[in-house]
Amino acid sequence: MNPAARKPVEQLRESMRRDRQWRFMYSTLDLELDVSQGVILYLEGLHVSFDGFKAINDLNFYVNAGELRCVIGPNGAGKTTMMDIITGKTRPDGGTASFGRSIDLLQLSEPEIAALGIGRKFQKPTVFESHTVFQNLELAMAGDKRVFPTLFARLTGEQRDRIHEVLTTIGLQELLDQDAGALSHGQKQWLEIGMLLMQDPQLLLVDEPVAGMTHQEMDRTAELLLSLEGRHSVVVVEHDMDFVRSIAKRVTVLHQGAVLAEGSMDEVQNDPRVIEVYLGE
Amino acid sequence: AEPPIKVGVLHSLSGTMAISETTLKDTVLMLVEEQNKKGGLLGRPLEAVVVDPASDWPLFAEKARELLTQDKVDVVFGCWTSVSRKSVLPVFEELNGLLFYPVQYEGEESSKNVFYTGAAPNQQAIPAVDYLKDELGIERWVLAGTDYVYPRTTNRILEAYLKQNGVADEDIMIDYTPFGHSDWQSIVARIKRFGSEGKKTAVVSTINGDANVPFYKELANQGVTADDIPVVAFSVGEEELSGIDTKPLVGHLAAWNYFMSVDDPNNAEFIETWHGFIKNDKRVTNDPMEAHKIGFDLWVQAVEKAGTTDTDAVQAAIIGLETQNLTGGTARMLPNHHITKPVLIGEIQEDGQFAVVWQTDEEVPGDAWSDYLEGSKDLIADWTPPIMCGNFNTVTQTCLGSEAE
Amino acid sequence: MLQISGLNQFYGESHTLWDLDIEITPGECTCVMGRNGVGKTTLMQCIMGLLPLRSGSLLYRGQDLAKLSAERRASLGIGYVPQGRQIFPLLSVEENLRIGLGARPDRSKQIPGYLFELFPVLKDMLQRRGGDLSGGQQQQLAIGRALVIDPKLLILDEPTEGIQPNIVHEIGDIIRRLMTDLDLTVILVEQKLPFARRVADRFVILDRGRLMATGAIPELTDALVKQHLSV
Amino acid sequence: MVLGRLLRDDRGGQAMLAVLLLVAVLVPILNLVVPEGNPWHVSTYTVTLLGKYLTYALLAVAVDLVWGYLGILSLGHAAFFGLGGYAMGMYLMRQIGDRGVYGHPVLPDFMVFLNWTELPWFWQGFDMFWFAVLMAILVPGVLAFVFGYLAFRSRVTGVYLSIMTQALTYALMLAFFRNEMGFGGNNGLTDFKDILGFDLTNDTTRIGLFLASALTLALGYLACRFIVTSRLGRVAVAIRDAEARTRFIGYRVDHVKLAIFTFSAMLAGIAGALYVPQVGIINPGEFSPLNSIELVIWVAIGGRATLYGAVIGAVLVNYGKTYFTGAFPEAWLFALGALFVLVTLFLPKGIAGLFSQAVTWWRVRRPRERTARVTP
Amino acid sequence: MPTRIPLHRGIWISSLLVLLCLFAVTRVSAEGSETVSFEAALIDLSDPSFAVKQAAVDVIAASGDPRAAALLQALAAGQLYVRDADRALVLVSPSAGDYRLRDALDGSELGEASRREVKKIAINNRMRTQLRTAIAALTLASPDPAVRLRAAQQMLGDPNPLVIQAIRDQLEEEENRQVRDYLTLSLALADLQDPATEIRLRGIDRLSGSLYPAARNGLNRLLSAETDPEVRDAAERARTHIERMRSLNEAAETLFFGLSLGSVLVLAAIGLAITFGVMGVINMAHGELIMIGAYTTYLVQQAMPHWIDYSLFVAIPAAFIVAGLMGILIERTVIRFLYGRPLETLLATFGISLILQQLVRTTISAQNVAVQNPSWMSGSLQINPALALTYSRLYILIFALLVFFALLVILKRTALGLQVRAVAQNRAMARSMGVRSGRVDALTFGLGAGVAGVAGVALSQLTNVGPNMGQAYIIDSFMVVVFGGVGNLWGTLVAGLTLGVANKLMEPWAGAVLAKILVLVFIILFIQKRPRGLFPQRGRAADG
Ligand SMILES: Nc1ncnc2c1ncn2[C@@H]1O[C@H](COP(=O)(O)OP(=O)(O)OP(=O)(O)O)[C@@H](O)[C@H]1O
Ligand SMILES: Nc1ncnc2c1ncn2[C@@H]1O[C@H](COP(=O)(O)OP(=O)(O)OP(=O)(O)O)[C@@H](O)[C@H]1O
Ligand SMILES: NC(N)=O
Ligand SMILES: [Mg+2]
Ligand SMILES: [Mg+2]
Repeated sequence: MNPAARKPVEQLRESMRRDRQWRFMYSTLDLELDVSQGVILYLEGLHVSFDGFKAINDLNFYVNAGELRCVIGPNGAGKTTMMDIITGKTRPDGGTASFGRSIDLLQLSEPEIAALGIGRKFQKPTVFESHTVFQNLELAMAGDKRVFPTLFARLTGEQRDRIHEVLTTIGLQELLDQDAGALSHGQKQWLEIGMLLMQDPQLLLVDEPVAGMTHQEMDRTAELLLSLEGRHSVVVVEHDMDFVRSIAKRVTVLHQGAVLAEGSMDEVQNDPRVIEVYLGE
Repeated sequence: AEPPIKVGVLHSLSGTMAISETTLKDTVLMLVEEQNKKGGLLGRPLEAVVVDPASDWPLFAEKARELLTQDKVDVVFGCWTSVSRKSVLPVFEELNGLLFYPVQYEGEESSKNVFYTGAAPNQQAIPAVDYLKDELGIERWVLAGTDYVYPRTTNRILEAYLKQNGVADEDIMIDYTPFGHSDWQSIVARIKRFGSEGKKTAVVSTINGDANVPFYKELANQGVTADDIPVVAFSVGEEELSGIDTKPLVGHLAAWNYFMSVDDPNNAEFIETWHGFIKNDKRVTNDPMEAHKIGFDLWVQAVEKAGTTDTDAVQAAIIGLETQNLTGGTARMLPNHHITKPVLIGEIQEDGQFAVVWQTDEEVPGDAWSDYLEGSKDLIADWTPPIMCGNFNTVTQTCLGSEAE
Repeated sequence: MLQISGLNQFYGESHTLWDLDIEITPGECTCVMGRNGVGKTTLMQCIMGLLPLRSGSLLYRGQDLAKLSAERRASLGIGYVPQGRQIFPLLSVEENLRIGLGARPDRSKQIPGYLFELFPVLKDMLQRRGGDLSGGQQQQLAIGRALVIDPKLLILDEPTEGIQPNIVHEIGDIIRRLMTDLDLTVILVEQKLPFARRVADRFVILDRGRLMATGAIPELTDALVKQHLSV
Repeated sequence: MVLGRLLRDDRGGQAMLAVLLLVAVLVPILNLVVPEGNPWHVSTYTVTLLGKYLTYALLAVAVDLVWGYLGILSLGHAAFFGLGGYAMGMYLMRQIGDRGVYGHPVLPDFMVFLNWTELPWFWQGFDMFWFAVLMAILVPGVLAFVFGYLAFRSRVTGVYLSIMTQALTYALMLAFFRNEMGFGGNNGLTDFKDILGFDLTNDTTRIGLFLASALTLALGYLACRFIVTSRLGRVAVAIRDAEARTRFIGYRVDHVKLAIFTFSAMLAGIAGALYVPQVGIINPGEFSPLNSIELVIWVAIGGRATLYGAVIGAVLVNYGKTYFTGAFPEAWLFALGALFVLVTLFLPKGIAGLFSQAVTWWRVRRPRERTARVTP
Repeated sequence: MPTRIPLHRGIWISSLLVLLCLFAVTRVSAEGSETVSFEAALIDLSDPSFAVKQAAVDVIAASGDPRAAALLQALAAGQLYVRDADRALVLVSPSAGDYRLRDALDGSELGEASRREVKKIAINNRMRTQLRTAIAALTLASPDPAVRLRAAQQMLGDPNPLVIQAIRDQLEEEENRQVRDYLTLSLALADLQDPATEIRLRGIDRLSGSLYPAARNGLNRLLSAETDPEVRDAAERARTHIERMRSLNEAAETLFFGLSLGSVLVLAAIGLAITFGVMGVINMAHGELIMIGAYTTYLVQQAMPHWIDYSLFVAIPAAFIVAGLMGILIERTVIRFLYGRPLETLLATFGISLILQQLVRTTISAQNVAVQNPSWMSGSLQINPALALTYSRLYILIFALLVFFALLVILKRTALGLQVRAVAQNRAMARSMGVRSGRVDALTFGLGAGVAGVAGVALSQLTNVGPNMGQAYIIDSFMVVVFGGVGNLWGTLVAGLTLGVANKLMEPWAGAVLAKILVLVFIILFIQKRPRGLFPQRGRAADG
């Protein structure tokens, strides 16, 4: 949804807020990520409804810096929608979302959010189909993404190495010159993960990374995500319990747009409510 | 055998103007064929070279150049609308070609290389207004036109003329519409209101081409009949009427220099030849066709007189030549490259023809520069020595502009 | 039920499926397995008629499918749940389901009620646009949609992808139940071994477009898995 | 060197530029040196025609840049072309000076005869060549910038954007038709005499304009190559294929679009400015929406997203038009229409596609022979 | 039609006519040809000079001869001819190539004659007015109320005292309400001229609230000369009242014009809303399909020249079928190879549009053709004297709505509608669900094309029919579909009507050209607010 579509009254109220920083008074590139409280993502009191259907309903969710967090929950619980909000794709009807203590995500556009260091892998893999695998990674690579720097950008040897490194990680080194459009479903999944790595974001949002992967590939993905822990914060959404088990420290269960349970894998797994709505016997 | 004399035909066969121009292409082909039946010209056969400028003005210039330099034609008959003529004019002047332009236009031009066989404003607009004023007692005027130079200029001339004749400002309504305008509801309603204020009102229409059909349909549907508010048109002839259901239009007027209905042996013969040529005796003839016929006759005579098709020789020879027009008078090529024409006012009949209701006593000489416009009233054109100039200022006695060098 | 023989397929110049000979036995569930990109989906699309074959034949109940269009195959009772769901995003859930009614042999104008028992979520969302559903909801819709045409042969390309665990489990049961209730034959593409083991009767393993192994599920040994399914 | 980088993997472009160079060298010689009557003589008519095609080619390259690479199907590029043309036309009008039919020292003829008494403000400065050229670039650029700024910011995309560009050019057409606008209404601007003091009817002037067109086309082509081979070019293609996704990896899609769209509009403006002195008239018909559609078709015929294909398409279709309107005046629309249909059906990648197919075929067939010859 | 004129009024009318006649005679005598008797006048009617004919008409009108009215009516209607052989006046009605003749004076049959044997008596504009006045005078007492109505209308505002007297007499007997209205109005107008203040006031009072232009003109005239402040005051008030009512009516009229223009846009666009909006084919040949519909109307009318009133009922299905089949042909031979490549449909269909245009030029003609309006499509529905809705526009507005709702039902309620939407969204998947996409495409494209053809029938009633007519609609049609929101039929309807009304609201003060430009600018700006049209597709699938 685009920001212009918000109701005028709300816009007005929003612009009258005392703590409001006017957009034109700062550039997003100057924003400082403040994780002094150890928390990198704050979602508080979020609400979203679509034609009256409450997809997100008073959601409070925090992610610590460097943490690997798993989010599970029934189909339609609002996991993807939550990611949409964080990345600026969907504007909530109410609530706040901030990156670190100070950066109000709700004021920023998608590219601004991406530039601040929030990367995302989509549930349905989307890659640039008429670019080669290599170019997909090149485009995703962190760096100055403004128009003129991009026009004159040249790959340095270092950057090239980095791309090859990622290619090896995602197992597509042989396909580096193939158009991404001709990849199979699973290969696209990998490529998307690779693009995420290239972005080198502070916070990774990974929506169902192992769907369509074999068990062994799943293990590789798990390894990969675990290796990111500490340096990056990661939020993983996945329905494959084996996978979740293999990586999870803390798990959040979403249900009907709100947090149903949160805790260690064991706690969550044995929570009767979670069993009822999600895990089954 | 002798190589043929080439006659270029520069009329749009596709695009918006094809509606009017294809007929003129056929007319020239017919004239060429007739001339060849008479044994050609200077003992040489005539050959028509047809190209399609596709109602695209830059293409007109390109095709003109192609005709003159690639096909090396000796004369060109062509163009319709001033913009097409303006587009080719520099080409004809540069390459010293000959163009016969057969359509009524706004005047304000006289080129050494162009012969204007259609009406200048003084051969169409002014007499028509005189007729309305004197014969029908019109006191209020709607000048409705398509927004381009011909209507603009004509209306400026008419406005000046009407005011000279004591018509008040509030009794003149001027309205311009885009090309191909098709929704006339509001305008007709306004005309109706304008005409319902107690004074006898008429519409002088310089509405062009396709826009006329919906205009007349709307007039009829809103109940504006010829006896309430007559419309006199300068661009609606037999050909245009053949595309309109004429029943509701009976009594509206047009001013031209020729009508198919005129009872004249030359005309009868022309029509018969046309029907034979086009193999369809429902096809009508119209004023620009006559203009081409006159232009062609004059050119043939000039070539015969000069003994060559050389441009300069033909230019010199043609001035002063006369030929019979199709309505019983004579057309004479004037030094300003315009010709003499009678002015006829016709009323639309149910069969799509015009009944002549008025005509000038004698032919009116075409005036290149209007006497009613500030910038041009002192200008004349004269392509005979010693003046040899298309825009000669009679006050300063100089030849202006490009010819000054 | 379906006999695939000598099947070759090309994407432009690239040879994707090589001389496949596979037999699908009626009333059974055959699971097609293989690493990413080996050609499983391509094979399914060939069976469905969405991709042209270079050579080979597909004998379905004695009839050669190769010359038939996809829509004819659907009305012969081949149902398809594609990988990636392929829901009609702007049609409502109900319309997504209705679209298959025309291919039913009995010409019924009603969406069979049992679907809503299988996937209650669909009943609540009948008027929502398909594209607005969550991933898992869409997957359920895709399965339901394929069932509407009352298929005899059901092709499921990774049907559990993105579905919550309890429903995955249920889908397994559903497949088995449908096979008995509706006399269905199933071709299943699946990466998850436990699920495959639970649901399928037979397996087929592909590697780089070639048939590597086939047999009854109990014969799917760890060695085979290690050789063909791990990276 | 830079050129090498720009043309690497661009066999079509190399060939196109080579042909262009050849033509640019040969045509002037064949026109000026070889006497008329000699079968090798190239007439001035042909020179002017070629010059016109080259300006169209430049315009087509500009369209291909935004359509082929950025995915913006602009149905309004004729507007930018026309504006560039008008800027040049205004300069040429001012050059006439007092040689107009009314002999007015300042006012163009149409103003005299529509009773204007002084030159409107927006005509000031156009007596200077540099100013006119600047305007020919800036006016389309600014228009594209403003239009693009609004549209891209609001994320108007796809057919919505196409139709809005069409509305833009349509509105301009209607506006320029209006005589009150001060651009000569339907008749437009004509009767030009000279440019930079050179007589426009002179053969050498025409050759000069032709060469200028060829040079500008080459430069424009290389500039576009520079963009599309840069990372920005790849971002553009990414936007074309998955706009939203591009945003999520941090590119300001609206800025990229705006920059390339504006550049393309300026290129179109330059093409227009070169076009007008060669055809001798600029009128509102140039803004006609159908023209914009036609030029998209040149690109499609040539082969979208190849740049050199745009050149081929523009030259080919326009040559076809020139030829057919002369050779089959009454049936040429059948030929042109059929050409469009057949190319779409049988050459989905346009003529450039045919070309690259031929190259692939050549490579597949030849390597053995070649290795045989190359290895000593 | 013999007219019975009661004696006492006959006298009045005769004297009125004598007066008119005196005027005429003086004019004619100035031109030297004295005309006196009815019989002599009859001979003069066939004179080529309009002046002589005019004089003859005056004499005939004033003659009091019972045959005069019928004779003059025939003359006005263009049925009066003169037989070359004996200079006899005959009434002519066409019959199979030849003419059937009747005696102009007694109506007796005179058999058939070829076209060459008789010559029409031409009249001009001035004579038409003269005839109308004369006929009005002769028929004010006609037993036929319609005739009386026409007469009363014609006499409206005539200041001639004799006319006024005739009106006054007729009013005493008149029973028809409408005729009475006119007569009363005439008298009220006459009152305004009266020297007596109270009569003038009475006149003003009667005129107040009348929407006839004559009423306002009468008041204006009065005000320009009136000195009595009381009368002035009353007249001012009456005039203001009238102006206010008239402007209300004008507003209603403008709204109607807008809706009507909008309905034309909707009709032109609605087929495109299917081929483009639903199927995604950028159909540049849409305009030519409209053209085909219009030409079908023309051909139908050619085939049934004597049944023009019914021709549209044949033309509508015929145009639907012809254009629809043409659409199917285009779809099967070209477009079906282009699905998934929407932009290339633009290229191919543009080529097709060129071919179709040229095809019409070569097979029919490059000129426009004349399509007639059935009588029921002509004229207007007079709501009140200041507000009339033209029938053609009214019917087309209704027709557009009918077509719209029919399509809506097809797309929303039938299997075809569902299938076409499914195919448009995901062809492969639709086929996997058993949708015969080839058939659906052909039918849908045929439907869109057929609707375009039907639009052509409607447009042929309003505007010209020629090879270029399609070009005039293509730009607007795309604009309407896109403005409304691609894929949304309601959007097309609302967008078309909105643009129509907006255009017509602006036209009076901006002029036709500027209004169009402003509408375009408005659309461009509006799209900034709603980047996907008035009724956008919403939800997850739509963004991206
Ligand atoms: N644009 C929309 N319009 C209507 N409903 C929507 C829209 N977007 C999401 N929803 C609904 O919101 C709910 C949450 O969807 P979301 O995609 O976030 O679920 P999820 O938790 O990601 O599920 P899954 O695990 O199946 O992917 C779903 O019921 C979905 O149908
Ligand atoms: N449209 C296409 N054009 C060219 N190559 C393709 C195309 N689609 C798939 N391929 C290639 O064909 C091979 C087989 O793809 P396919 O989608 O059948 O694999 P898959 O076995 O289904 O893999 P996954 O498990 O990832 O879904 C892959 O290597 C892929 O890159
Ligand atoms: N000059 C004209 N008639 O357009
Ligand atoms: Mg999800
Ligand atoms: Mg697959």
